[in-house]
Amino acid sequence: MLPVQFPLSTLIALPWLGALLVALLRRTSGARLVAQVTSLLALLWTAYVWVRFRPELSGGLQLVERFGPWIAGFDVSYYLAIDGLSVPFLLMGAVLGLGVIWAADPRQYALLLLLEGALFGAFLAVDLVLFYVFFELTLLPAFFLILLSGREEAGPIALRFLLYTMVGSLLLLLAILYVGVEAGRAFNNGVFAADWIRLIREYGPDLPTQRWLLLIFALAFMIKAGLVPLHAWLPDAYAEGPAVLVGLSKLGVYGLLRWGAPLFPNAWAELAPWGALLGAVSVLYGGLLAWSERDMRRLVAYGSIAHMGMLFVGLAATSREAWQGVVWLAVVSTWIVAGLLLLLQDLERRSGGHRHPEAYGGWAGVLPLHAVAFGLLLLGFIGLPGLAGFVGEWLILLGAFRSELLGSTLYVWGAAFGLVLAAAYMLRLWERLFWGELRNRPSGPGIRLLIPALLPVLLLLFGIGMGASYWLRRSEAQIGYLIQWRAEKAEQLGSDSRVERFLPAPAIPDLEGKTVP
Amino acid sequence: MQVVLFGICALLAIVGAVGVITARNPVYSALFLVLNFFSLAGLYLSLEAQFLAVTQVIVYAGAIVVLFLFVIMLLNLRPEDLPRFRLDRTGPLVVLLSLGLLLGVGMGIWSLLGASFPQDPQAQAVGTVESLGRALFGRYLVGFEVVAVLLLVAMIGSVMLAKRRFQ
Amino acid sequence: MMPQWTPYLVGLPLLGFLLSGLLGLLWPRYRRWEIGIGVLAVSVVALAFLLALGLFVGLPQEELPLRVVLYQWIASGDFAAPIAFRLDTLSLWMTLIVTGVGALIHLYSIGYMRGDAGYWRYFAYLNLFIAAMLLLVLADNLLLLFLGWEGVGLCSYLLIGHWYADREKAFAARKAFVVNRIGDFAFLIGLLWLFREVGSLDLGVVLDRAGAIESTALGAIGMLLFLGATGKSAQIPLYVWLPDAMAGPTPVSALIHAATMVTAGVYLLARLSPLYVLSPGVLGLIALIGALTALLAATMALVQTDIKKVLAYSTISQLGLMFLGAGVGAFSAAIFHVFTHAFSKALLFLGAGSVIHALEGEQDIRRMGGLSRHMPLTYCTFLLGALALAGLPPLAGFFSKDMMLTAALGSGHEVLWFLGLVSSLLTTLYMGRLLVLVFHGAPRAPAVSRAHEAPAVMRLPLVGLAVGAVAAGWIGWPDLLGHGAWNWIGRWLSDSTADLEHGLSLGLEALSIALSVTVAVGGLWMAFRLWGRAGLEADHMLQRRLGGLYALWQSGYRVEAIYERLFVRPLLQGSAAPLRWSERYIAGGLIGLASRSAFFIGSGIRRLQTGLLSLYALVMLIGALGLLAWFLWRSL
Amino acid sequence: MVPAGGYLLVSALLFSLGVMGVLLRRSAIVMFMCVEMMLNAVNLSLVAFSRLLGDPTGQVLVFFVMCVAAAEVSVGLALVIALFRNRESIDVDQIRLLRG
Repeated sequence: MLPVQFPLSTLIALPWLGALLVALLRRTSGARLVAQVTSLLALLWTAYVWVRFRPELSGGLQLVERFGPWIAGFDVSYYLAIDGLSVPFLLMGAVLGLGVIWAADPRQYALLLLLEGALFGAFLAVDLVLFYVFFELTLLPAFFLILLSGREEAGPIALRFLLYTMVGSLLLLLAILYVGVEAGRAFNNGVFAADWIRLIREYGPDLPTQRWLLLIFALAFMIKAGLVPLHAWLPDAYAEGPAVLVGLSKLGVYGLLRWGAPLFPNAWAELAPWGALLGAVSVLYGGLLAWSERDMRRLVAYGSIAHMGMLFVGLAATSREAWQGVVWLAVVSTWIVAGLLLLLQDLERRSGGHRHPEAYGGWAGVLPLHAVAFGLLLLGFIGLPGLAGFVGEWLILLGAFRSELLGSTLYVWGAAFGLVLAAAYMLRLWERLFWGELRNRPSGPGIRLLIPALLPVLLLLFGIGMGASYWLRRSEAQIGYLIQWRAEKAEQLGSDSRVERFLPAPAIPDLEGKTVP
Repeated sequence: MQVVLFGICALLAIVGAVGVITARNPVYSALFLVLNFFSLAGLYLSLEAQFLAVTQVIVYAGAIVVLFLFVIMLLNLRPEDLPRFRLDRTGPLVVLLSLGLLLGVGMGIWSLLGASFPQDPQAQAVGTVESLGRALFGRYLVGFEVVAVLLLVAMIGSVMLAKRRFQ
Repeated sequence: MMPQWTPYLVGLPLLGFLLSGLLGLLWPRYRRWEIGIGVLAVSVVALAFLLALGLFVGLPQEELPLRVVLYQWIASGDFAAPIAFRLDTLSLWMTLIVTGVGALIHLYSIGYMRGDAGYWRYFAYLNLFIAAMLLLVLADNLLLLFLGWEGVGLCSYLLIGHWYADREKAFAARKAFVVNRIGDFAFLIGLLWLFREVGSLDLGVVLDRAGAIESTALGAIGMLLFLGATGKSAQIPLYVWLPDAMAGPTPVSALIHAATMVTAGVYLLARLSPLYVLSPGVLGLIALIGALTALLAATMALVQTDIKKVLAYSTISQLGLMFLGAGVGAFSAAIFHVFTHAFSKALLFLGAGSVIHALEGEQDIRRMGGLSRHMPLTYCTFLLGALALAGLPPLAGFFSKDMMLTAALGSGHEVLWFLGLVSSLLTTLYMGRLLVLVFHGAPRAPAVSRAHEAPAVMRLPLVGLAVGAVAAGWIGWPDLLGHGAWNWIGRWLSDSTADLEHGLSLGLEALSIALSVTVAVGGLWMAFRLWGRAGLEADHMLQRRLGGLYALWQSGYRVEAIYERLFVRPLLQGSAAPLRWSERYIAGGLIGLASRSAFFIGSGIRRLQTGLLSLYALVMLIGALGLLAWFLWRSL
Repeated sequence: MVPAGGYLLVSALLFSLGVMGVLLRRSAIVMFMCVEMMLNAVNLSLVAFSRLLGDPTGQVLVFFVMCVAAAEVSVGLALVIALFRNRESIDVDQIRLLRG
């Protein structure tokens, strides 16, 4: 059977076919049914892929689907595969897609399904050019989704989002072309090379080249991820746009894990302290701004910037535990933040459009299910042990605390302090919305099917939180391989310690009195 | 015979072309254009492309120039409406560039300048109606049909454009 | 009894939570079925208590410690944290306290919370609280302990905010959680550090390898974990949440103060005592902090007018004493005090709850008085609890307190010992004051005459706890009597805690005990004289005599204002303006740069589109010429 | 016999003159005529090559060019008429609808 033979292409095609069908259907109810069934099928199909995936194999790619070359004379092919790195992200996309689509407006269905398919594509592609194509393909539906939100400011916000991410993307394209050409010269008889495995195994530019290429890659991915100080598109887009954007921003993290670190191992080691610094700054910056933010969806957006900072601390730490934490926190944080945004959207509608928490109060009594869902997501957000958010955060902090690349544990202190801030501002939000005297009794209709749409997320919140080792095992081998491979390759190209630093590491003393050489 | 025909027709074609460019009144331009087209038809004859020569006369001189003339009459331009040359600023540059073009093309065909046409009967029969017909209704049938559709579309388009006031 | 039953200790209350919570959430009719909810909640905790008792009786002391592994929780790289329970004398003892006292409080709550709209919610949270505390106590892995640690924080948040419609109560709940989170932050870093040094967080491994840790790292880890403990156990500098936590229903206060949550810090110190005894500096600091907390909290308790606040500050003070005990190396004595204190403090809170219940929500002791006639049973039990807490022999509090004070004296911390003694004196004073102002004298409010005894379901726990408050101390007689032969608790716990041995001469010990007894008796006599005669006037007199000092006590040493000014305001308000600025000009500037450069380039290119047809043609010509030139050049 | 170069040179000259005309004249109609002239110049060289190579394809191409030219002129002149109706002018320098 064709779908079983090409399970990964099916995963991409399924939402796209759904989008086509939705676009063709005139009747809203029919479109809703198609969209919901499609997103459910996508989740089930992801589960099927999940089952066929064999987590114990490291280094190799599984369920490979390769056709090509695409362009005559270039070794660029339609090349899909999964490994321990992409499988968690696939799950993230499928669960996010289900939640967002079930809770969506009918006019958003087609765009959301398009976006879901492109997101799967970006996670599945192991060809650099194909990855870029899917990476960019996510942008247009996102742009139109922000436009569709219908607020007055939606236009400029969508345009700024588009332009800003385009700046990074264009630079990324140039860097990708450079990498492909140079790698082709190095090992592919001068033919443009884009194959992930061969790139990370055989392409090793010298340090100055690595440095600039990594800077460009990191710039593009940081813009996508919304890391301070490149985050300016994010609060507005989260506040006005659809919740699915949260998943989009994780492409930045995924891109760095898949391409950034293994391709440029020495520059990665050199720039890691700076990444951790930006990450720690993001945690505190996002947290403090969330505290002083009055618009509730922007508040959550700033909170997600803090999460993103945590992810970057883990990325920079470059150890097996830290990257495991990064993968799973990225996955879980997406669900949590998207779920919170959806819930806030729902509350906003029920209250008649109030965006400030002061207009609410005491809603726990009238909307108990919402209160429970919000509370659980909130607790996951602030990293309560036992819920899924904690697993990633703990592993990141653990890895970063022991990391030799970072040279200081202060990043960890900063990142961990973000958890205190998170508790403060999230609980204040909770208190304003759900506690206190009943104010502004909910009147309008909310989002249909919101609670069922969030149910998988809530279950996974517990499932991953209490049974983390099962989930971590999926990605363990491949991430271990990446870590080991990066270190070996860095050694081969000139070891981490012997790197002549172009950028001195930030002069942050360690508490134990050691300073970075 | 061929030499004479070529000489006269080439000369007339160039005179016609210069006339088209320099004539102030578009009616004169159109008449010079006819001259140019006719002499090209003569050149085709000298190349033994009889079918094309006839078509040239019918399509260009017969249809297109007449269409030009119709439009000129229809617009009924007064002499003061007639736009002038634009020799003021870009004129010299244009002339220079055109000469450059001529020079470039000339250089490009330099090696062909002395080539003589083949004289075997098969080569001479290339321009006959039969040979062209075989090509048109054989290898180029699809193109031929497409051109037919194109003409239909053009007809409809021009009717639509000329009919309504154009916003 | 098989140790395999251990997971059910945590599982039973958890099951109760899930049942009550889910049924109540999804089935509104269930919410009104108070008997069912109450019986379910009480029975799971009671069953857990019976289970713990079975384990306690059924497992010979020689077989401990035991490790019961459930499954792997988090594992990645060389980090692994299993869901595993540790059964040893310490955890078993704590389990007994938590489930025993907890079950009585559950029982009491059935009556206290009758008719409350959030009945199901309350009992669900209460069960979860017990489950989290048991997890904390039984965890064999410090990360699992952290799960329980944060879990009790969450439950305290939910329960303090039980009556959430009141904004102030909601705020008190958040304050408790956030202040706890600050401690948890330090705790988390401490765990990270510990893992880096030891390579595992399993208790067995950690305690085994504690000696191999480099001393500065060990000190830092000890400090960080201790800071976490100050958060949970309401010590200086993180005690500020506890007095506000009185916003919750009174049984919750009893639960937080007696059996769960605040004892977690002491438990942690005892649990990690082999680690702490290796860094005397940290121990000294712990003792100092404990003594200071005991003293300061006792002074503040003396001037409170809210019945529950008196008890709250009293808890802080007693916890300070426990930290003092732990700090001088008498970990088992500290745990002993946790045990005795659990009975007396739970009793006092539940008694206070009965009083509040009878007075229809009145909590101000200035509007009470003379209640002993209307509520004889409550009075008797409250009296026993107060006397036990004040350390009157042979009631429970005396033995444990004395054990800690003698240890302080024996370890050479004479100043700290003296501070402890002073806070004991203050304890007797404020307990006496509370007793007199609430139960003796003439009624100061009309509601008093309508007061009546609480229903049986609330009286029963009072009696049970009173028995404990009287007799709980008899398991640990001082060394003076029988040379430690009668100190059963010390021997029981010594398997798990690393107490420092002090060779205190019998004479000094006798002196210490005599002083304690004198202080207890004298203090009570003074309190009864002072407040028994003058009633409220005594407060005013004290206020006049002490002047500024009294005001300082009333304002809680202005600690909250100082924190507000030193930390909260600079961090939050101070950062707001610069952050807004950077949002606008740095982050916003970058995005502006991107969009503006796009517009700039666009407008530049736009100018090329003149609309002049002939210009376009000219450009085309130039382009064609360029191409021509290129081809000619190539062919050359 | 005239060599092929003669025809090609005439073709090149006519093409250049056509270019000059398009660029120098401002009247839309005359510009159009010059475009037609350029097409014819190309046709001439196509025919010459066809003859040179003995292949009818070149002449078929010329045939197609003629058809396209006819279509183009009909549409183009219709445009000129529409333009004149609106603007009362056929001076292309005064028509800047394409300005960005």
